[in-house]
Amino acid sequence: MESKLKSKVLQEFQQATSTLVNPALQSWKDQGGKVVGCYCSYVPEEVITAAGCVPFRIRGTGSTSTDLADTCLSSINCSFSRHSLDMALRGDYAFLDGATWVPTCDHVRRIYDHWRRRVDTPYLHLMALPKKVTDVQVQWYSEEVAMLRDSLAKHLGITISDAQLWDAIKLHNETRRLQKHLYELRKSDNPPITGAETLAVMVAGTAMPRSHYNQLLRQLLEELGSSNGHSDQRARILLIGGILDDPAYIEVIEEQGGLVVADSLCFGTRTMWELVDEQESDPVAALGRYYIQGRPQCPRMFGDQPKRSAFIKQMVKDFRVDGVISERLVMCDNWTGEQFMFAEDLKEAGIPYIRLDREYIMAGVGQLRTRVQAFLEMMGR
Amino acid sequence: MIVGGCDIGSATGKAVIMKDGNIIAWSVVPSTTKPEITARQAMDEALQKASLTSIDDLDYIVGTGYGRLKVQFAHENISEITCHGRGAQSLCPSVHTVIDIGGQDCKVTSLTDNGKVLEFVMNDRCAAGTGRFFEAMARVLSCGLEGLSSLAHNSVKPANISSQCSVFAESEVVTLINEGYELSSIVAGINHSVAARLNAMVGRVGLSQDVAITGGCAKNEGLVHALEDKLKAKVMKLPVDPQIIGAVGAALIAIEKAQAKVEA
Amino acid sequence: MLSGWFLHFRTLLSCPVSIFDSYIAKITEYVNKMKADGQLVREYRCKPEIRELLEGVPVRTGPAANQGIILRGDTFMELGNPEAGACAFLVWTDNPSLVSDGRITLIGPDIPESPGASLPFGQVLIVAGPSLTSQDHRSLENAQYIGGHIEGYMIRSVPQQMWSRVSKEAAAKGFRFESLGRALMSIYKTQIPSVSTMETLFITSSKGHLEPLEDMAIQVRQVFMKTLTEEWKAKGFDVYECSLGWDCQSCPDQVVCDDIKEIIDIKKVAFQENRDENEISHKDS
Amino acid sequence: MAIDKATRQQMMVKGLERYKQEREYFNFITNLLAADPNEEIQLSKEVTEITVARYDEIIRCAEEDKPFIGGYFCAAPEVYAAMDLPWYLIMQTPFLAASAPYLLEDVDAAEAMGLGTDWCTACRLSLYYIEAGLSPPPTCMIGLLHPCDAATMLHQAVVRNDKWRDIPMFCTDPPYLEDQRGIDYFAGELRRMVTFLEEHTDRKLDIDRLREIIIESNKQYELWLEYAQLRRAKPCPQGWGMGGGQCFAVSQIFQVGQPRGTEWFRKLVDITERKVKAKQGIIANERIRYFWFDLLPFGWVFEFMPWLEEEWGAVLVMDMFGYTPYEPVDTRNEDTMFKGLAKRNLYQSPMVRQARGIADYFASDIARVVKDYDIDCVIWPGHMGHKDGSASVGIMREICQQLKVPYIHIGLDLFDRRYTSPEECKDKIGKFFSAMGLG
Repeated sequence: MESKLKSKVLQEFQQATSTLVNPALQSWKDQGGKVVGCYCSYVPEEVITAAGCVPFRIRGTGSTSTDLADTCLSSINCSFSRHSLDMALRGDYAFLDGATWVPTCDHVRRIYDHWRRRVDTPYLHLMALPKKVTDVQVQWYSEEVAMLRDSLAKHLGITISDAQLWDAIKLHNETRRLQKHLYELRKSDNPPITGAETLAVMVAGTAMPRSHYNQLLRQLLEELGSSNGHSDQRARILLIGGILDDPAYIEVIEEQGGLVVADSLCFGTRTMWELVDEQESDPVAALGRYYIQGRPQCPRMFGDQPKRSAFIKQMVKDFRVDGVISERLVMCDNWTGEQFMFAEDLKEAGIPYIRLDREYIMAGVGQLRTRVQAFLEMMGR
Repeated sequence: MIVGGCDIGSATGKAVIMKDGNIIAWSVVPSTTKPEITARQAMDEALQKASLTSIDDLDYIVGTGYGRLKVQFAHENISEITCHGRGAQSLCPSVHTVIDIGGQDCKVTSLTDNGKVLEFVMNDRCAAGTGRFFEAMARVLSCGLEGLSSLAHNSVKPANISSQCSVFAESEVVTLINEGYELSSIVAGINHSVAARLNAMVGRVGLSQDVAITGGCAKNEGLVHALEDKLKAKVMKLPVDPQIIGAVGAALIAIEKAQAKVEA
Repeated sequence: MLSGWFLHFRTLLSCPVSIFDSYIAKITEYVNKMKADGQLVREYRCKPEIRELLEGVPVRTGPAANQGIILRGDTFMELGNPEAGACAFLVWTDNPSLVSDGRITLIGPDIPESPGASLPFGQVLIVAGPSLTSQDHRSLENAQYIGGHIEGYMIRSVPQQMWSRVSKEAAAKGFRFESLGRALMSIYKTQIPSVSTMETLFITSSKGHLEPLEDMAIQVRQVFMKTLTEEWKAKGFDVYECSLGWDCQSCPDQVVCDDIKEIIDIKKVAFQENRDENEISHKDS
Repeated sequence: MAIDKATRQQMMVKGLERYKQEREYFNFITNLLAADPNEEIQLSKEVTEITVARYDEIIRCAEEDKPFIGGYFCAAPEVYAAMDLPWYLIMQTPFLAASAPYLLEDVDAAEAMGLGTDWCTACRLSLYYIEAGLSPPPTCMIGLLHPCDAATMLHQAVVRNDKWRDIPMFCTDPPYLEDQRGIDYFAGELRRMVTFLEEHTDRKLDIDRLREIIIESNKQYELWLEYAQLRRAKPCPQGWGMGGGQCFAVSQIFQVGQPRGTEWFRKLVDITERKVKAKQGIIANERIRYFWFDLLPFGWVFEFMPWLEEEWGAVLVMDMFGYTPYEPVDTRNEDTMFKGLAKRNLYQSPMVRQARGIADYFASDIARVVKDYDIDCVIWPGHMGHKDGSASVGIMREICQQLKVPYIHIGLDLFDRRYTSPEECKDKIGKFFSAMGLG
């Protein structure tokens, strides 16, 4: 599927996705602005924004080897953890003024242990993310949010007021609204933007100063309003999975004629489909509730699987999806379980479904192509 | 109507020419380093056997296999998963499960009654259950692939080879040789270990009705027997060389496409 | 992949060395308060040379002093059972003038007075040496768990708990807190030569008396973790991995393993000597 | 909401097939062991006997339609004991009967079901048994969300299973860091677990009964600790065949807070004390004292562990299951009991202690074990399911290097000998021992 967009804004997003430090972030740094890394989408970025810093989602983009990380981790650890740690060990993350974690999974939580031993980042903070989604965990995580707020404020020698927190929540909600608007456009018969392009837009959102990003995104939405859509697809695809930040992967799917029209990814709908409740009285409680209950969850959250499954099925309906592709990084236990459960759920619902294994830095394009092509043929497309 | 199917794999290139639904010629050639050249060679040989002078005599050509994008003369390409399924079921209608053992990978496909793919799994990560696994074993045993096939007799008690990784299996086999095991027993052990692997893959798509094995390794009778043993199902004997099933499927799809084109 | 690669990214470490000085003052305050409250506080002042420290210690000390373990039936008394309470920590400074070298302070009953007892156990070690830096902290910390270095005295192997036993035999020879303090000071000064000055504080009076120390222990631990983090970062990479299948002849990094092998040899010799000794003493009896 | 009676009965009959087969397997082992008068063998025999007793109890409950639960260690089994709720472990087969003859076939069947092969084999098998109807459906279930990702996913998949989705499940949520707030939170989780059990069974928790159970289990842990100290002796009185695994099975699974379990521990300590006094080691010539920092390779333990002793004079002095700092739980009141149980089951239980939180906990444990137990080398077996542990190899290596103690990482599957064959493991260990001048 050829890109039809000749948009400058889109190019800026694509550039931000293919590198770590994009020009907008660089100029923020040049002006003395601070950047705080987040190792997972469960770090409440709003707190970092409220502290006057730019939250930056840590990736392994551009990594070419894992030599250094391989002395810390082993071959049964996923390639995302190895590439991202390798970059940190090489000093590629020296631009960070801080880094924050949640113990997302067995791989990423150990990166924290290595990072604090080996990487010179002035501020490190680990939040204890629970594994359930009841009110008790909302309360627990709200406390964690408050602790991050206090600790970051103390480190920076500032205070973070409720008003600042609300401003940050509103700013991030605005990002979410704009992103959701972009997704709404893809519901049409002729979506004006491909899945690969959308992913670039989403990844860029985790790497740029937010107001700047919102402004660019507004511009893109305007441009899209007047552009011609894609109509040559063989099938409309819903892509689900874990940490996928490489548009080239979706490009392979789309080259075969499978237009990705929606997703459940942590660089996708999971982080923006729902909004933080601006009507709550306490911003910390609002964030606690949002991250634990308010939005589509990661497979690691127990008790939420029926909801996740319902979310996928709803997306299939709303976006008139022909088939679901689920990707997983090799060695990812969370997605192994999730793929297994979705296979059963989607079979029951009669929705075509395929599971794919993947390495973080794309390899084996040929095999991916064969699988996707066979999947489309299987659907009779 | 005359159509062609061309299946370019990692080890061999195959071409099939069909006239009015019947195979009139086929070829198998070793792969070269350039898939487009392999495709050309395979098709030229088939054309010659069919006494056709030019590729333009074919109404429609479908390319498939690992090198399908490089079959420059094809009108279209279809994945080998679909082609093997279609080919196997058309030749043997009771077949609903197809195991395709290729040089670099293996695939198991389950089919609907009308030859459509219902589900498939693919192993391309490791050599287990692929042609290159057998090649590695044949090298260790210095018996060649044909030797590997002829050495296994059902009566022999298979030696225990627990590893399914070709690297480790190789060292196990070396140990067995040194311990003085009969070659035929080792070969049977190799077949059993591959069969166990394939059995697990079949389980993932679910075994339904009869099974067919396609690809070059289907000629290895020891493996076929070991597989029947594991699957507790009959492996159907295909009426043509199992190596050309993918190309047959491609040609069958070419017929459909050509007809659709005519109607349009 | 570099074969058996070995890298050093060493950066200079600048860490304030007076980090625990305020805690030393707090410990003094604590002891003074106990005195003022009328608690039984005993003080021993020993001559601080290693040789002199061991004068009058009725049991053997040193690496091979106590190869055995103290069984239940051989136990005279125990210290620091979690039910009785325990708290142990260590502070250090590069300013020896803050430390009263050779002083042993005991608050509460002594060993000979407590046959069959299970006493609470507080142990605070204050060490100093002009060249001490935060890089020494880990070895100072680890040295608290003295392993088999004191005959008749065994620290049970339980993480994060100072829980020990004194044997009947040691008690019969007159082992008491003064001996323990002397032994500990000699062990530190022997094992870590940059320790020039040291004093010890023991509390056995009550669980409640350990509470103010526990607060200090938590803070000290936090500071320790922080300095440890600094140390990790300063060290950079020097993790060695053998990727040559332990084929030493072709290995460029043999030196790393040789270091470890040397220790193995020393241990073997020590073990053999000890076994021989045991056999001799066995014959004697 | 419950499954209809006929379906449940059908499920029960099938679910008990394998279960009964396993009971017979343990009966068989009991009889084998009975023939050997050796005291330690007799201790092992007692463990298989109490195992059989539990199988009997569950089968009886299942057949008489009485409540029994699917429970877990490290989730305060003291509570189930106090509520008189018989329980079995859905991870039973890989943990207890991994040497059963059908295990490898089951591993293949699990793979055929579509369960990814890089998923921990123990979790994969457990899910397989439920998906294949080979586990008896309990009245309700307690699950575990730690120490690893696979455990979390396993329990979600069990809740999702068509047949089991009506069986209520409660999972305790583990806090990540080791502090008072975490203990208080987990104590709350345990209280909610009690509420759940009361709601879904006809049992009520009696606090005095809980106290009795805890007082008894305190005794068990005190004896376990005594035993753990005895293993410091040189030569080491016992090897891989007796130790942490059995102690854990008795105190956390089969005899939680029961006097019979306490008696077992007493015998264990007495026998071992005698050996220590007599300077009697598990083998005649102890040359290498190693720390096995994982579970034993349950699936092929006999093919590997004896070899270390026979070929190298290498003795397993301590392992992950044996080094547990269990503290007595303060039984003054309900609050102290729940907090004590929280601490015990979260920060002191094996594997959960080492694998759940940040790396510092196990890092300091390795240092202590090496020193206190006079360890000659540390072996990290690197089970393919222990992703967090294998993500820590750099830290383990560093600690060992500082301690000047040799360290090796193998990389194996504790249950499936085909992953890295015992021969490969032997080869790797042999080269390591020779190169480091051990043995």
